[in-house]
Amino acid sequence: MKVNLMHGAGGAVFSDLLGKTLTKYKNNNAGGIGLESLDDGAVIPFGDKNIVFTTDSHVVRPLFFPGGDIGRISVCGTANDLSMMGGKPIALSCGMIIEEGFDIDILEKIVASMDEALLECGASLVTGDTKVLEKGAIDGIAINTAGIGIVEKPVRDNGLKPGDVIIVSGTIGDHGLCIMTTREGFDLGEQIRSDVAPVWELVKSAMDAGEIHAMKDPTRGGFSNAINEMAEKSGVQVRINEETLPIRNSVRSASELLGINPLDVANEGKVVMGVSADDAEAILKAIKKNKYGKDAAIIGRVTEGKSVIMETSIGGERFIEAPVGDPVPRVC
Amino acid sequence: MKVNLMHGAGGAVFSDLLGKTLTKYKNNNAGGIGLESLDDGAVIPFGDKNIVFTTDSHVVRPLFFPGGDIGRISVCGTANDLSMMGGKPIALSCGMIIEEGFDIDILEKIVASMDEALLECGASLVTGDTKVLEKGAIDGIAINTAGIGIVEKPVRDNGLKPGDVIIVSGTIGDHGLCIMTTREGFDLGEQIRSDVAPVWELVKSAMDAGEIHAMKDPTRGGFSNAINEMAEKSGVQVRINEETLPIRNSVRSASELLGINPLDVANEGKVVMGVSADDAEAILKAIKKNKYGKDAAIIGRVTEGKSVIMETSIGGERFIEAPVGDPVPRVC
Amino acid sequence: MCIAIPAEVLEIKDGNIAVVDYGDLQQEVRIDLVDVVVGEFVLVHVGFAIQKLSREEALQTRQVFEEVYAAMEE
Amino acid sequence: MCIAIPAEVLEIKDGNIAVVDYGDLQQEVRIDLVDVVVGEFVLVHVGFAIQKLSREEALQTRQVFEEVYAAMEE
Amino acid sequence: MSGGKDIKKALDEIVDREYTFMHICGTHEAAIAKSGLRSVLPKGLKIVMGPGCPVCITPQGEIDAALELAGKDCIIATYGDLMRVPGTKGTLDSCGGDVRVVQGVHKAVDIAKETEKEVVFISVGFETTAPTVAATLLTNPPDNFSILCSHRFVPPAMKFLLEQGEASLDGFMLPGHVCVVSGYEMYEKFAVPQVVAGFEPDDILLGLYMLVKQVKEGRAEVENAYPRAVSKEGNKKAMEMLYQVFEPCDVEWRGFPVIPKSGLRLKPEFKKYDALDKFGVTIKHVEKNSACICDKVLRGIADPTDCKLFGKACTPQNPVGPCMVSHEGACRIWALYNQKKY
Amino acid sequence: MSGGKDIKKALDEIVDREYTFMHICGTHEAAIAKSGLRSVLPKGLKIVMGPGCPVCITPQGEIDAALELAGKDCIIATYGDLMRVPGTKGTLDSCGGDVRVVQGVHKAVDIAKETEKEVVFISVGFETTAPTVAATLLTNPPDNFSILCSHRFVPPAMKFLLEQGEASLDGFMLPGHVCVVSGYEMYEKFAVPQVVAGFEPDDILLGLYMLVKQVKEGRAEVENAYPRAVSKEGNKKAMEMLYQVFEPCDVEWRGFPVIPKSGLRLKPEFKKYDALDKFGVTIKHVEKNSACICDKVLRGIADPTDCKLFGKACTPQNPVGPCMVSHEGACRIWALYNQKKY
Ligand code: SF4
Ligand code: SF4
Ligand SMILES: [Mg+2]
Ligand SMILES: [Mg+2]
Ligand SMILES: [Mg+2]
Ligand SMILES: [Mg+2]
Ligand SMILES: [Mg+2]
Ligand SMILES: [Mg+2]
Ligand SMILES: [Mg+2]
Ligand SMILES: [Mg+2]
Ligand SMILES: [Mg+2]
Ligand SMILES: [Mg+2]
Repeated sequence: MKVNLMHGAGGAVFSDLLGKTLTKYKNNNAGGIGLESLDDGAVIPFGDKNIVFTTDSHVVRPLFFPGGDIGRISVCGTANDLSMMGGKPIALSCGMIIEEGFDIDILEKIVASMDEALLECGASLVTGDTKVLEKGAIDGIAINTAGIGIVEKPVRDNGLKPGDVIIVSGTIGDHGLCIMTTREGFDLGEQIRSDVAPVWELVKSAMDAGEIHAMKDPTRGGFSNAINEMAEKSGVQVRINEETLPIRNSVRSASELLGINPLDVANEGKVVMGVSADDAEAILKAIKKNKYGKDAAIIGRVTEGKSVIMETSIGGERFIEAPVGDPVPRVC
Repeated sequence: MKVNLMHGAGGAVFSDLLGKTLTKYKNNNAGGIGLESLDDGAVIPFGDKNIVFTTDSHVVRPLFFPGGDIGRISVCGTANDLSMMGGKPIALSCGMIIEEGFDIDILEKIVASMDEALLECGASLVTGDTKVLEKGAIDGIAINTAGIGIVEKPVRDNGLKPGDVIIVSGTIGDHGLCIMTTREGFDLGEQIRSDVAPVWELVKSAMDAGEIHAMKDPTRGGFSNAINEMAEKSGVQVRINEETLPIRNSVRSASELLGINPLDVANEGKVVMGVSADDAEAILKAIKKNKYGKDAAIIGRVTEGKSVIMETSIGGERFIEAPVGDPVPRVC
Repeated sequence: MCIAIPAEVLEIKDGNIAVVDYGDLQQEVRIDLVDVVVGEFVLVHVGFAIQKLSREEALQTRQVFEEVYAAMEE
Repeated sequence: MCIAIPAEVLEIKDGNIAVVDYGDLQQEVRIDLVDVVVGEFVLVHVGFAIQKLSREEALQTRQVFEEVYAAMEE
Repeated sequence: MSGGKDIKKALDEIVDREYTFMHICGTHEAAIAKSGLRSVLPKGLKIVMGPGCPVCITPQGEIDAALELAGKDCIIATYGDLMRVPGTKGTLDSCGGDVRVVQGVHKAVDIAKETEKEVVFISVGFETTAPTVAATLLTNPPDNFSILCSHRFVPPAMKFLLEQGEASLDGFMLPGHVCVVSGYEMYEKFAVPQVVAGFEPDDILLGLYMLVKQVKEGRAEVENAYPRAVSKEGNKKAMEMLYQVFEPCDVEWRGFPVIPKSGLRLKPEFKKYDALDKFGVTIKHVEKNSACICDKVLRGIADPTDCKLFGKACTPQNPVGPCMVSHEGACRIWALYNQKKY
Repeated sequence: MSGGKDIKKALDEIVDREYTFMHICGTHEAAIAKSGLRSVLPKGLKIVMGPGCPVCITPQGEIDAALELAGKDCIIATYGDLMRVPGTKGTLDSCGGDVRVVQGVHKAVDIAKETEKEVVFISVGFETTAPTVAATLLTNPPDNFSILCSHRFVPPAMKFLLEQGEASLDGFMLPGHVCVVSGYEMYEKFAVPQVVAGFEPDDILLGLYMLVKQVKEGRAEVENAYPRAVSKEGNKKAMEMLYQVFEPCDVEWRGFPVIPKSGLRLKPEFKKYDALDKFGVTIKHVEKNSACICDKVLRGIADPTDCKLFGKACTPQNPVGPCMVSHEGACRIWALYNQKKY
């Protein structure tokens, strides 16, 4: 069997590959939360605290897009996974694989953007590695970052409880639709901007305001993928109210134009969390104070059962499923 | 200006690129040893201990070669960098970038090999990420690992002192010549085997036996590159005695056949260290007890001055320089 | 088939091109297939306006709908 | 130019091929350019034996060398 | 959307027995799935999908031709929909060639203007889409541009379906956006209840209501529930352009035999834009060689769950037939939205 | 290696004034650099490098031809040495084509047997190497195999050097492995002191000793310090094969004008293996357009440090001229091994 593009798009197909191959490590846990959990990061007990540890490779195209670039994503992507575990981002590593002939000016811009994002995260890039491959062996550049954070009490993605309320920290689909419209030549300019941003401060204020039972960033596979993973791992049903989903008008228009479900595409500066109903308003208020949380909303609730259900605006119901493969713009 | 293959080969050319671009981070240090040091890893103080943190991307071709494979290298490469800082490897992350169409059977073999190496290292792979790129966007597979280790007193690569003795933990050039002869169709079969191995146990026994002033693994750019970096960062001269360099007969023959200096190619299971002359014999003895240290030898000494000098067998002298670009087999 | 969405014509350019607005989102589309002026509504499919919509109907889809519905209820 | 290294012929195969040993390293080389038998020494360049070396001279390069040297010293 | 709730109530009241209607438009299917519309229908009322997705009905031989062109160092421009449809030897997405997703044919021409390579646009679509291609070819694209012409007309397929008589249908929901362009006069020859419907959930509910009403009243005509966009005569300018460039031809549909006059081919004056001619590629008929019953699903005589492969060998992850590939394919939609129990 | 120390002593004793000898073999230069041999020579004794590295003396036009072939969808097989030599538009290493490093011409033929693509072997080298190519072409390689023929003979270049008279040399160290094949009879016509030497440090020291001795004794003949491999007549079988396949021709060397009879071309019977013919590529003369003085360095009339670019615009990292590219190029070796002070 061969790896195909679907395998890389998260969701059910990736789980197949993962389950069969990429989680076959017996040495997969250093004492806390390990690879077996497939959470946003691992947790390693260290003295009276915990180290959070995570990694992501970044291959976004185009390298620069409205609202961000591969450098900003490389830093935020990893810092946000640390944050999803409740961890304060401390230090990042950076492994770059670069194609021969790559423009050093562009590399400089990427580095500058990473540095700016690091400053915003309050983290440092402390160790790195660079490989240059011959022309054709890689398309431009790929950036891996790994990150270390510190947390006292980790937050998991599997802690949803019936009665919990689902909060999303802002509008859905911005990054994915920005990338797609930029990449496919829809000539929409800066009208749709990526939301790529570090969310640690937002997460911290939410944690300070109440009890967060589960948390995940809706990156690849989008909200659909994140909420399904959370529901499945927690053994609960999640019911989402279509009319409460925060989606920018421009993003909604673009999603209709491209025939793409905005819930299925990546966000790079958002959090989906399940919180106790009692704390929901306080947490929402705290999040809304953050500059990346202005559009936060309560969008659903957790019940007994399984699956994720969308309660549609005509009073119908349908499943929200993790997307199969990366969405492709379509006309029919 | 464009990135070229030389930039990826370590040594002086890479330093140019590094110095100008890839070290331009202001946020480069989390309180201990950071990116600015360009040591084998970073050090972050944590309570009364230190976290060591490092990363490497692995793109070795062929994926499987006599003595090892990309999986084993991915684990050992990072675990060894942790060891070079004196750190015990604890946990690794793994970011795979895979080309669509890659064989899942091969992926399984790579994973199994990583797992075996992890067991030998005493470390765990606790977090991962996988990206699948469309055909042609990457050549097969690239594996990034980052690693976390723990150390009380870090060992640097810049601590050589005049009077120190240089020890190498075993034969030089095995991995590089194995790869080169395998790749270029010299049909030498299993006659030359990579030395890829985790060296933590060896390093630990050396640290227990005496004082190690500086340590580095002679990976890309080979012994020539490692010893030059150590000398330059330490502000000393190193004098190597050609006749004491441990080089396997088969490797020497291959190096003549290919017109390649065995000191210029990568080792993946070796350590170069500078130790106080008083401890040298005890450390050497300790290293020789380890299964990866049988061919260890004292090969030189540290003096005032700069550069690395080879004292040749005819009584001459020449510089040992960091190689420029990856060596290419040649006939003239 | 086929995805087509309503948009308002904001500007007519040379070469059968109009700038339209889908709702906080503007794009240039081809108007080879329709005769429109600024302010009119069109249905856009694969980057082409394929038909005009009357302004009222487009703005008040629901209202038209409910009229039909009301007629039915009789 | 040109890199060429001595090797001992271990085996002769069909098609002008010999297995040679460079010193703990064996390889198949082409012997189109020389007439050799097993046990002889050859100089190998770009995968071809380009000349025979006498066994004694090859085994004892130093010795031959020192003879020449001694002759000079007279 | 108060209208929707009222219509729902009206529907609940009017439906008194089992009714099955077929829509023949993928966009209808997508809207139905997205809004969870089937979950609000009164018991007995069923809406099934016909051959309305251009991806599903494009025969494998045409995909193979596209793949063959991709192997000839051409830039292939295509709607995203076609990227993952399996041909005999893989998909456009993973063929390794230079395949680019475009919004429309004019963007493919833009690519051709910027390159010296050959650019081939995979030109699929019904009446809605064909005029955009015609309009573009009438503006004199560069010589390195051509199209793989795979257009199809809806009415001949509907005629074929009706003549088969296999599916026991009470009527048809006509494709709104096809009718925007073609109008609906040509459907009046079919002696079955038909309603042209739009794509909001309310539009579809209204269409269903009008269909049930027509059946109950014993009528068999074409009604229009989408008057804000559709008129009887359609977009005459667009249809004229279409016939300036294309002429009808007999063509195979996936799941159907050759249907007379159901395809479009380039007229002689525009033959220079025909990629098949230009590159000497021919379309071969590929016999289906698996247990896939897409053909029956497309003809409305089987549900996806009737297929032995459904959910087993054939999943959205590893699709066997085009109905599992297309976003609007009945099998895929059933697998994603209708199957899981909760 | 006790011999070396004794010879050193003997050399120290015999050298009484300034002597400059030229070797014309890159492998000599590499051995000298690797062993730090210059650091043990007595004051006054100097060994300089002549046009002995096939990489350095291959004109830019021939590299350009190789790059042109790489752009024609051919598999290029080459010795690693050539990978980084700059042509007008880049190097083989970074041209993006399918360029493979092989140990020898027979491995390039092996590649051709396994593929349907055209395989072009970039065939450089002196008398040592050309017979291996001849032997291979005599074994009937497949039709998709051809060579870019860039071979050269040493004696005509030496003749040219001597006729120029620019370099004030006391004698030549003859290239041991060239003489292994060609013997050294043809060098006897040159009225200068010459010694054939091997490649161990001791061999080279011995060669130098014999050269000084010859000069001091007022002789000008060819002596052999490498008798374990070299005989006066060389490898007759190899030279016969060479002349079966190739014939001498006039050719340009980098840093030199066209030197009569200094190149090899394929005889008519073997023209079908000529890549230039096969692909309609011609070799163009490229005027040097920089301050690079490689030509003078190669002729022994300038040291690398005489070049304005040396160590500044021209470094091993960013080579301008071939003498900085080749592992055996004088400029590179000086930059790496001779320059840094300690
Ligand atoms: S489930 Fe798959 S195999 Fe079966 S009819 Fe549908 S597409 Fe064809
Ligand atoms: S230093 Fe560079 S530019 Fe100058 S002669 Fe040497 S190769 Fe040419
Ligand atoms: Mg995450
Ligand atoms: Mg992430
Ligand atoms: Mg590294
Ligand atoms: Mg979490
Ligand atoms: Mg290291
Ligand atoms: Mg390493
Ligand atoms: Mg990830
Ligand atoms: Mg260190
Ligand atoms: Mg592609
Ligand atoms: Mg290459």
